[in-house]
Amino acid sequence: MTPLAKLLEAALFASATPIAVDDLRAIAAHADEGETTLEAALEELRTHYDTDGHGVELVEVAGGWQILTRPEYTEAIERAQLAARPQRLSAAALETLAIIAYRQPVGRAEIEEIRGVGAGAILKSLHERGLIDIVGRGEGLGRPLMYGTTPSFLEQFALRHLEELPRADELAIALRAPRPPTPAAVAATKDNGEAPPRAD
Amino acid sequence: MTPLAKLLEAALFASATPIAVDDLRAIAAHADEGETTLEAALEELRTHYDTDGHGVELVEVAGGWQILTRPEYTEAIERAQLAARPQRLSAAALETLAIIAYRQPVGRAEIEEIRGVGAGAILKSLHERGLIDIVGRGEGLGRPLMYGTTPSFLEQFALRHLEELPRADELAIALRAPRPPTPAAVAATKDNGEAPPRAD
Amino acid sequence: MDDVSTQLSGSLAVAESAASEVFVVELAEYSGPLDLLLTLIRDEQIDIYDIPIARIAEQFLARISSLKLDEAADYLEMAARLLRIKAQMLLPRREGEGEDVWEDPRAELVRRLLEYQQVREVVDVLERRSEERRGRFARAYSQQAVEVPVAGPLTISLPELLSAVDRVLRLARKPHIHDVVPRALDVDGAIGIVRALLAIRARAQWKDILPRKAEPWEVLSLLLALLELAKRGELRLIQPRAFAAFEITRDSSGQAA
Repeated sequence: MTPLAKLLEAALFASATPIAVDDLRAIAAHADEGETTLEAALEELRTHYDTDGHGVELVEVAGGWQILTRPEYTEAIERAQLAARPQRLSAAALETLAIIAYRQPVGRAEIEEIRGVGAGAILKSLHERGLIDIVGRGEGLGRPLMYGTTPSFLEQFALRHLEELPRADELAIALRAPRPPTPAAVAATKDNGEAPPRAD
Repeated sequence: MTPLAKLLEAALFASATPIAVDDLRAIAAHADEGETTLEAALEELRTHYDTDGHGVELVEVAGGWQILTRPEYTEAIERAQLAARPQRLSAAALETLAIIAYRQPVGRAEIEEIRGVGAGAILKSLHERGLIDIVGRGEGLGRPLMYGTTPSFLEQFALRHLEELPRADELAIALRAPRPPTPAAVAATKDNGEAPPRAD
Repeated sequence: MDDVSTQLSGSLAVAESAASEVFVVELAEYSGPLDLLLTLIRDEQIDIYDIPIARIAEQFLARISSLKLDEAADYLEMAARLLRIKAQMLLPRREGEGEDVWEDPRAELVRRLLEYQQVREVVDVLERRSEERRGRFARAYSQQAVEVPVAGPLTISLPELLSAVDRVLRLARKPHIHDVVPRALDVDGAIGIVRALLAIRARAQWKDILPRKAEPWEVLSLLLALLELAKRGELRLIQPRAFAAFEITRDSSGQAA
């Protein structure tokens, strides 16, 4: 490719939006890449993508130019990624889920206190995946949202009910010291019928 | 180009971050583009960019692959305000990163001990920039948070993996056995006089 | 950094007279006390294994004296350490006993300096790499994603969840044990002490003003006080000869309280 075509390729690649013809002209003028006109260079780039067999193409949009992946690949990529790679929960998400499973109903502050890191994004994503739900509001400042696991959580782990989870004292290490009694109000709002594995 | 190379080009073009080899393999497997192996297709794409004269190139980074603009176009792209370079990190931030990269998982106290200054604000900002993450809790008083580097760290420092950093014994000062409490060794060196501190 | 060092390589007095914002900015070039120390050692072409502590301590003090005092705690801690090493360097020889097992008081400092120098070396590598990477741009345009379900099929297993439980249990923070309250330095108090001492004595030594078993904050407060008073011209810090403890003398030209 001519130097100007290469420069335009780099510029179009790095740009978050289509580049207007005037801006492309300014880039070309500043670079001073000899005789090639902007039109010729754009045409060269487009032809190169088309005839040489590329996964991308140069398209004219709204008074400017842009490199786009060819439509036939976009979908293939998304589908391939989705199908071939079942999503896994991150370690952080699993830990959060574990805390909720064993201590529900439980508020964000308590989860964060146990894990030592913010839990906002993880709670959101677990909620979007339908693994947890808001089961009420706790006592105290701001009446915090309380989380619990959903039936879909049970399904995911092939559990009939929460009691099928091993009790904490059957796990390698005993659960930490008992916490203050759960607000009764919150327990009452639990709507998926499952009792927590242990009141602890 | 072979169909697989084209598909990979489209996939890599569509992504703002490197695509992990495993994910590329998943894409390739799903597409079932005949005989070509992933490695062959990547090599084909790289060679194509290199020999055919392109403004972009294919680079291996952070356990995956990524298309980037070639260095010679940096200035033109910045001048046209299509993209801006990320800010440089301060010396203090780089030192902290270096320590974390070599000693992960490592806690704040150890970092501060080595640098001789507080690390709280720097750790926060490195974390916000996605260069480090909390990877667990250490033993000892207060179960301190332990930090490690992220894939994004590799990406921003053009590293394929952590092993690309010089090994400790390759550094001019090859020190750092696990904290030798042996001032005797140093005292001994002192006796024979002129042990040069550095090679340069 | 080179021009800083030439400007500042003089005595405490030189640094004082030129003190102000300029040097605060310049000092920001040091990423910490070890960086400053290493720079001094390099500039002076000193053998890191045989550091002339007295000289280095003096230069170190000279440079940090231009820092704004409340920003200097980490540097002052190092200064206090240097002075302590300097004092220790004098002790064991007098006792004359056990010359063979004499532990160089500088050993720990040397170890830290070497360790820190190694970090600097890695930083050089990181800087090169990052510079290389900063000059290249990744694809910025993000195409409209094909509408896909929020989450694909999820694979998680009970053992995974249980090992997460186990991790949580291991990681769970112990109940609140204590709060670390940063001990505020009492520079004003220390200034009072120094002034009081100099009111009755024309000269004094470091050990005269330092309480027995002083806590770090007391050491730092006194050091800050000395530097501050030296800056105001109320006293002078003098080291009569190499390796001697520095002397604090009332500056007759200044107005002691």
